Amino acid sequence: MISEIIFITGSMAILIGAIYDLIAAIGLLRFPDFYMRTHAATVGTIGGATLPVFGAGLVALVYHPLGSQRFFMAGIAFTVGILILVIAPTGSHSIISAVYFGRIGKKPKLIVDQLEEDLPKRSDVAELVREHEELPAEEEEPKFTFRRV
Amino acid sequence: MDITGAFNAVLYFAAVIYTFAFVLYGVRAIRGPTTADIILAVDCLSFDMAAFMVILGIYFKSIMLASGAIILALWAFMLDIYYTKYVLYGEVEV
Amino acid sequence: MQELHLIILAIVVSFGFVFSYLAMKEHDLLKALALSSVQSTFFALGFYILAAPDIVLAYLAIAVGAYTALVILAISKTERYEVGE
Amino acid sequence: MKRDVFVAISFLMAFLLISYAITVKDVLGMAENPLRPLGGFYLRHAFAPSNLTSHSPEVVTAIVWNYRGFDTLFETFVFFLSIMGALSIFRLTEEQEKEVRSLESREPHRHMDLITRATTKLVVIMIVSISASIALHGHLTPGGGFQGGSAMAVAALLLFAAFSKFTLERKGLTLRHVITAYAFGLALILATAIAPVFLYDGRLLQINLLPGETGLLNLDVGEYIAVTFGFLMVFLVLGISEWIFKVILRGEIE
Repeated sequence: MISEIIFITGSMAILIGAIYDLIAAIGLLRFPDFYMRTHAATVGTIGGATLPVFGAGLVALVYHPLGSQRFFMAGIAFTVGILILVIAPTGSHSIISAVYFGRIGKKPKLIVDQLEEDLPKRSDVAELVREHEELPAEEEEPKFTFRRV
Repeated sequence: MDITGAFNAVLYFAAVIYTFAFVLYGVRAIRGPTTADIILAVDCLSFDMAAFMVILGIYFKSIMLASGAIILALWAFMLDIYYTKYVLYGEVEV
Repeated sequence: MQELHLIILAIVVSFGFVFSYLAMKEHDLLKALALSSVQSTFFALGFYILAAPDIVLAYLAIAVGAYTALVILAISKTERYEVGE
Repeated sequence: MKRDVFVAISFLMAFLLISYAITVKDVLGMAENPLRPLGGFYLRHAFAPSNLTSHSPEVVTAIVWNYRGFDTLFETFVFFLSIMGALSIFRLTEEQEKEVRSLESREPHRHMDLITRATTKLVVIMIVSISASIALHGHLTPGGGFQGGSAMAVAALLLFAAFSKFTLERKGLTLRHVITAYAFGLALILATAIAPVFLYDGRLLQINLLPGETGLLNLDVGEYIAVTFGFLMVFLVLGISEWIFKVILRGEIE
């Protein structure tokens, strides 16, 4: 009984994830500019990849033809899901920052762009990032070393 | 309940939709006006392929096949980081 | 069910073929690199359907990981646009 | 442009025609005997109870290291030669190395932003554990030394991009240490290859004489270390900035 409920939940997650993926693909194809396409891409990665992977893990837990290997399979599925959940937003963040600060492509018409008002020009971005983070000083003793060369 | 038959039906439906989505992502990667669009398409493509690989691994009943999915999910991250580092900072490794 | 695998394989490999041709004809090297990474992702799924997990592991690490990094490193040290003709 | 499209479409059509003929129409006659005699030999002897075995249920690793061991050994040395070529092109004398170090100390550290760095720390730990599982478990599941080593090299590349080269060098990952580790990996491979000759009166690379799975495990670990640190060495050498190299090579010291 409980295994059937788990199986149906997992299958529903896979199906819904596939539909999410199709929606994201259509959005990625049809949206006019880059920032809107990133909106579709986040739907594609979280709804279209993480959800079906977790669903596949649930299915693998109760899928009897796999035999005793099914826990290994479920472990792989949950690992992939957590990895995508961590990695995909970071990747989107870094690529959008590259497009915004590097001024790639054409920008949509905005009424007010507060990020641009606050931040300096493209050539100063590296400078700015460096200033905001506290770097260890040059003469600081290394924390971990095998041997001084 | 026939668990294998039910899963095969689910897989058939999911595989058709996933393949169609891969084709659409590929079309965006061909048409993409800037490099960032292509890399965004690669991102979506590789994450969805990792998910598809896990589902296919259950269908093939082989745990050996599914370990490629972890690698594929990890590597797409690297392309993003290198592109950002090149565009914003010029030098990649320094 | 067997036919579905063959159809997916055919679609994936033809897309990989198209992208390798586009990457060859491109003059912006960074764009060519991105197109080539699309091609290697498609080929990875092809190898997967052909049931060769060893090749998937090695091919992904080399073609999506190390190759991309090396070429971006080389581009950052030389020129981004290919000139000539 | 129009000619390009024609060329592309004709290539694609030829490709699809060939694959249709081979898979569906079965021109080469592959469907009648799916398992060729050589494949049958490998499958039967990879985990046989008596002699002629490599003690590995993973047939690919058995083929790579036992039945085609010389092939893989010489591939490792081709890799060694290419790395030595890169090192000899970019070699510097001791005075030049001092100059490079003094010039690099003035260069800014280009860290990426906080979100990327935090995620990279997390991801690198995962990549290290996954690559270790691929390499050390390579004689039981798909994978092996080369796959694990290239995965590990990618982890180092992520660190190079998100932090900088100088951060890693300050933590102790200098060129000298990396070369030492690479030499250790190569020595492990050579020792495992030569050991049957002296210990068991066998031939070179006859690793099934060694007890249990020791031979395959040693070769995998050696390849893992060698590939990881070989890639790392090349990236450490290539990571020196362009203008520093120009200053050193032209002799223009400010």
